[in-house]
Amino acid sequence: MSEFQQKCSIIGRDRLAPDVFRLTLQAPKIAAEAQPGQFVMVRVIDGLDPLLRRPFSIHRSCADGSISLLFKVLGKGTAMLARRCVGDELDLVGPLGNGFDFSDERPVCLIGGGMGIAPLLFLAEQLHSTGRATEKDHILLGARTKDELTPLADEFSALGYTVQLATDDGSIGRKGFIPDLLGFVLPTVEQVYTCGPHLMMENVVRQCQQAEVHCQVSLETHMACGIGACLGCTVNGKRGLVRVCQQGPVFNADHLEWSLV
Amino acid sequence: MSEFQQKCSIIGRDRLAPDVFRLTLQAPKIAAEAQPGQFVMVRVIDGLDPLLRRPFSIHRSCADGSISLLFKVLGKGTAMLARRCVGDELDLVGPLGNGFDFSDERPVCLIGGGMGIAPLLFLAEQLHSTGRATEKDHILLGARTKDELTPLADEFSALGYTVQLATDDGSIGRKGFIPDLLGFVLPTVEQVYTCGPHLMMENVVRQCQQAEVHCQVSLETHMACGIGACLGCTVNGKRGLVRVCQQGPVFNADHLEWSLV
Amino acid sequence: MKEEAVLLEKNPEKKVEAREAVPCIMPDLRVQIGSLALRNPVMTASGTFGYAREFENLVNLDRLGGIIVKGISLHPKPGNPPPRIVETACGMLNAIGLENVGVDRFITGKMPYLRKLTTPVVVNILGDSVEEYSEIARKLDGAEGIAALEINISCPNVKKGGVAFGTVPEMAAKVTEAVRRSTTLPLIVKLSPNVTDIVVMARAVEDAGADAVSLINTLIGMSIDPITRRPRLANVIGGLSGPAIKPVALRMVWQVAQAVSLPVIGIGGITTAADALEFLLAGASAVQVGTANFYDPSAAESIVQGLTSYLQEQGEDCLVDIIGTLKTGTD
Amino acid sequence: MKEEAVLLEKNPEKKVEAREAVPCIMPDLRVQIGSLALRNPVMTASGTFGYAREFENLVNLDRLGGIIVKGISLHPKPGNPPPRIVETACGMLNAIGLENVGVDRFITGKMPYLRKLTTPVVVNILGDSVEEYSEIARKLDGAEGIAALEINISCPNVKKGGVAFGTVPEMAAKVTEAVRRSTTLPLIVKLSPNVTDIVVMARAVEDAGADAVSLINTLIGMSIDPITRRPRLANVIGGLSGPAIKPVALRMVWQVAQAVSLPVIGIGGITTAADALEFLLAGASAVQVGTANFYDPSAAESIVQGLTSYLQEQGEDCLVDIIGTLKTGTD
Ligand SMILES: Cc1cc2nc3c(=O)[nH]c(=O)nc-3n(C[C@H](O)[C@H](O)[C@H](O)COP(=O)(O)OP(=O)(O)OC[C@H]3O[C@@H](n4cnc5c(N)ncnc54)[C@H](O)[C@@H]3O)c2cc1C
Ligand SMILES: Cc1cc2nc3c(=O)[nH]c(=O)nc-3n(C[C@H](O)[C@H](O)[C@H](O)COP(=O)(O)OP(=O)(O)OC[C@H]3O[C@@H](n4cnc5c(N)ncnc54)[C@H](O)[C@@H]3O)c2cc1C
Ligand SMILES: Cc1cc2nc3c(=O)[nH]c(=O)nc-3n(C[C@H](O)[C@H](O)[C@H](O)COP(=O)(O)O)c2cc1C
Ligand SMILES: Cc1cc2nc3c(=O)[nH]c(=O)nc-3n(C[C@H](O)[C@H](O)[C@H](O)COP(=O)(O)O)c2cc1C
Ligand code: FES
Ligand code: FES
Repeated sequence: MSEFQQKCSIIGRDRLAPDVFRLTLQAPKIAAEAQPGQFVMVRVIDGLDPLLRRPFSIHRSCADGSISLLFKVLGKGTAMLARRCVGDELDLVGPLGNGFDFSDERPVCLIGGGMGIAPLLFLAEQLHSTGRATEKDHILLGARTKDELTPLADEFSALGYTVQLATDDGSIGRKGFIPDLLGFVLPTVEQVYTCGPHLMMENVVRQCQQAEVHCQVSLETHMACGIGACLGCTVNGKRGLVRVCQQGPVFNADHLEWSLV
Repeated sequence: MSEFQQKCSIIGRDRLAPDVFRLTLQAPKIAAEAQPGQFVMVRVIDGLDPLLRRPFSIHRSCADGSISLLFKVLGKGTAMLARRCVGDELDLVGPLGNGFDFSDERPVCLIGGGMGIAPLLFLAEQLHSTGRATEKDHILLGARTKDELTPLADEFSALGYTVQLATDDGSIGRKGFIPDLLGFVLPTVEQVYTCGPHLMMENVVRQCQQAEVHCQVSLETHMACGIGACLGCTVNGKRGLVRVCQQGPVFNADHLEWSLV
Repeated sequence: MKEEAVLLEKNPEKKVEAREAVPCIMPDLRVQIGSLALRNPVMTASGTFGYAREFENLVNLDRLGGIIVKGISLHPKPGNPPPRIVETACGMLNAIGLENVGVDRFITGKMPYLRKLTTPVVVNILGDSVEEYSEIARKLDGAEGIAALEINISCPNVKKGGVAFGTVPEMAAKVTEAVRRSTTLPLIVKLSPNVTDIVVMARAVEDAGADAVSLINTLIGMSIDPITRRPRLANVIGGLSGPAIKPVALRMVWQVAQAVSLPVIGIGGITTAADALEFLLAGASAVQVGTANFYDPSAAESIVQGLTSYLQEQGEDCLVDIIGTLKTGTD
Repeated sequence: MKEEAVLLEKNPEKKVEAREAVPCIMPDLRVQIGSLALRNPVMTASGTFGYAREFENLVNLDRLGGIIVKGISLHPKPGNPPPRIVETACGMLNAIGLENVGVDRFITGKMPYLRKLTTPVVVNILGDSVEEYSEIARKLDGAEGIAALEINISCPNVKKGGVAFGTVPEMAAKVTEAVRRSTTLPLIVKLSPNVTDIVVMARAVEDAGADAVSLINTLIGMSIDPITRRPRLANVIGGLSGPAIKPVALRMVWQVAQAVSLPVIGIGGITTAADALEFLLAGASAVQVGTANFYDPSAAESIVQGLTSYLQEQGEDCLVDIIGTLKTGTD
């Protein structure tokens, strides 16, 4: 695996919800290498404020050399990114990180909350296109409201997956917490992949550990370099500190000191 | 006179030359007060880099509440400004500074070099609309090449002025230095207004002083506040330091210690 | 400010919770700096707000907590030759060289306007010798309408005096004592960050009779134009201010607030209410807005507004209750 | 980088002139740091370039002037608990806490890769005591493929040792002397900016036998989250780096370069060739690129390219000829 620094033209920009955007970028080198669960570091602006790149999961990678990012406006970096237009160039470094291990163990359950859904679409597409998807696979997606969820849910469904939804306000799917749906699903799957808010993942991991189902989690921490050099992104693993950017962002949940992550 | 801090929508954006832009902004409060020779301080971006506002002459002020700025991309502030689109909002403070004194003394000669032409169009329009323009007035404009000059020259001509041009490359008008044209004009005018590169203004001032013709110059210095508070923009006047932002930017040339400006 | 809005939105659950719990009363922003009572903790920093009048069309001066005017010396000072300012990454360097009208013309020319404001006016003073400091203080002691003095012992631009007073504890103490004897006005001593141990400086002026310390003044910096191979400031070196220095300022304020019992006034790169809150939580009883006045004249007023919103969202009635409430333990 | 292009375009006449005058030869970028010869003055700063391999896909490592690896201690160090980094205005704070694999595993695990590069490798070392510094130096003295040692006496993150060594001249001298006796490798001593007088520190290590000084390490800073009312770093305080600190770094480099006869290596916020040139003109014989490696992995290589263009445009054949050529007079 190899990573690149590349100036990438924005070739598509969609606003999925008032504060959720999807950018599609012409990034041939990155797209050619990208694996589900990997991410890119994006320079959101030419100036020096904000100074650091922002990490975003690769949400999609296409044979035409494009990749997509799905993001929510949270702070000033994402606000500036949301203002970039089609035709603009963004400086990217990637693909970075290890990505999901999806070599064996089926059926699977993908559990995404909020922007944690981003890498799961890429994973679902890859499972599908490599013939690894099964009819017993499950997709559980949660978000605050309907508009954050519908276009994404449709894309998973279009691949043939069974998709279950939950929203905080009940505007689509079940009203409430996505892990609440897991109880019914867990006995039927061999492997869980999850990405989303900390509380959600913590709950998912606990349920998986009780049910003795393998669980891979994709973590978020603050990152300066994204390539293992700054030692800024460490979290507590069972055997000492691990760098999320390089040894992760995907971890076997059992290898993490979950209470201290 | 009073100044305002106002968020102003960009309602027009023209590219006059590869690196010369004209922005038109909806700025009703500023437009209502603006006088030729005054300027605005523009925040080119929401972030903190670049930190300081950039000063630009008011190039035009219309009864519909809009003002125009004419600028050349020189550094990172102007580069970012050039990338702003119609519909974006810019934070402006203005109108600032004293402006030209055009109460009496005619005929006049306006001498602009490069972006120094910006405030002179506003002045020419004001002279015209207040009935102060005469047939003996002269407009001398200089720039590097033709494309920087033609649209502007046409706008002066449209007001009925006699316009003479000079370009560094001779692509329009005389090849060479704009003050070279002044010798023929000086004996026929009572008042000179000039804005442009330092060398040009120095030359103009010298000729005016020899011919005993009044000359008002509009100066550029680095500014932090634009309202007289930081004391950062001072230059040497005959009677001590003067603040360009507040006591200028327009000065009676005789009041400046020209060699030290 | 945008950033502020974002900050307060980051924890939407918390926000809603707080909103429900709190009745819609206006929080009390008043703070006390020794005997000096301020309606809110947001002042404007010396040298960045002129003599206040420059901002009268842009800022509602009567909404500010305090106004600190440009540093005043015994005699008028012409300042340094231009260029005097240069922009740097998220900051600026200045080498104004303390240009000012001198104490007499300040009292006759500037005070009449300032006296009409309802906002306390603090006069920043500087001298080339201990005696000069005393003499200015005596002159201002007699003038009407001055709420406090801020002693600038830290300006890096003047070769004589300036640097030494601000970096040697004994010298700082001497100036403070001398000024203390020359006036009954509340005394704020403004510290320089260009020292190995800011706490030692703060303790020295505390012992010498200061009523409060304010920090930080500018860090000494430099900028060069590679094309001309010349310094970008005629004075070669200058004082660095703006958001770039905020982390250093905040660290020093936190260290000093823990070490002295005097009220501490935080200064350095403050642009938004979130910035001001960092200093208040670290232990500052008030803050000063400096360079931000240049790039956002509405900054100080917006901060007052932002502090109000923050207190409402956090369910706090009084601003003083949050001062120094930074949690550094593992609780 | 964009900014660089802009800088060089600012004086278009000059550019053309220079172009016409100069035959199209490649300027000589070589510099000498004591006995250490570098193909160009652009190194990467300790802690910001890992053990170089992290950048192998992004940077042509053989085009760099030198590589300074992450600080190495006698025994492996786990570092501080997370969060360890936070972004600030044009800068970042880090409190990594000197996490590293320890000198033995460095030699066995990291040196084999580094030895294969044609670029000189400098090892940054740190200890909790004078003895530890000596012992690491002895171990590295025996290892093959190390071009020089850089002594980190300035890291603000470790409570024991770090701060005191870097702020007390006698302590700095002691460490320098001890390491000097333990190795024949060229010795660079890296200075902390958190001092009242950086020149005193530089002179102390010069007298103690250093072959060069590098500066600056990070400024001590802090950041607070107003919503949680907690420090943003688990360690509370951390080191400020990036473009924000460049003016301070440049000022200190200029002061030190005038005061000592050792070669000086400039560090602090360097992102573009224009930044590097400021330090070289101020008297630095080489520079280190730090935080910029994070936000622009191509920075160091671009700077090498930019220096070449600058010399061509200015009609200079050798980079060494421009070192310290800052004009501060009125000539
Ligand atoms: C491996 C990885 C993949 C990610 N994938 C996505 C994605 O696909 N879509 C998406 O919307 N978000 C994703 N995030 C989170 C995203 O990076 C942050 O939302 C973003 O950096 C916030 O930047 P900001 O400037 O808007 O926020 P600010 O709060 O202004 O940022 C301040 C600093 O905090 C960091 N930061 C803030 N929030 C986070 C966070 N949750 N995780 C990491 N750093 C943070 C920023 O990078 C920056 O350094 C991912 C994070 C990581 C580590
Ligand atoms: C009163 C006044 C009116 C002006 N009117 C116009 C105008 O109508 N059109 C136009 O194109 N330009 C005008 N300028 C010049 C314009 O402000 C600068 O070109 C612009 O600030 C450059 O910013 P930058 O970020 O692109 O350049 P940078 O070089 O990156 O700027 C760095 C710093 O230098 C300052 N600076 C750089 N060049 C100048 C300059 N020539 N004058 C003042 N400060 C400068 C910037 O404001 C900034 O603080 C005017 C300047 C002044 C003082
Ligand atoms: C242009 C300028 C002039 C200043 N003049 C003074 C002064 O006269 N006296 C003083 O004590 N501080 C002076 N300062 C320092 C500021 O009051 C303040 O301490 C410093 O700028 C840091 O705050 P900031 O980052 O918010 O600007 C000046 C700062 C600037 C930028
Ligand atoms: C994440 C990080 C880790 C660092 N680790 C070290 C270190 O181990 N040893 C050292 O001497 N300096 C260390 N530094 C300091 C840098 O080498 C450099 O002196 C400083 O960051 C200033 O340069 P910059 O502004 O270009 O980053 C570290 C800096 C950062 C940002
Ligand atoms: S982000 Fe730098 S090591 Fe992980
Ligand atoms: S720009 Fe601040 S006084 Fe003129």
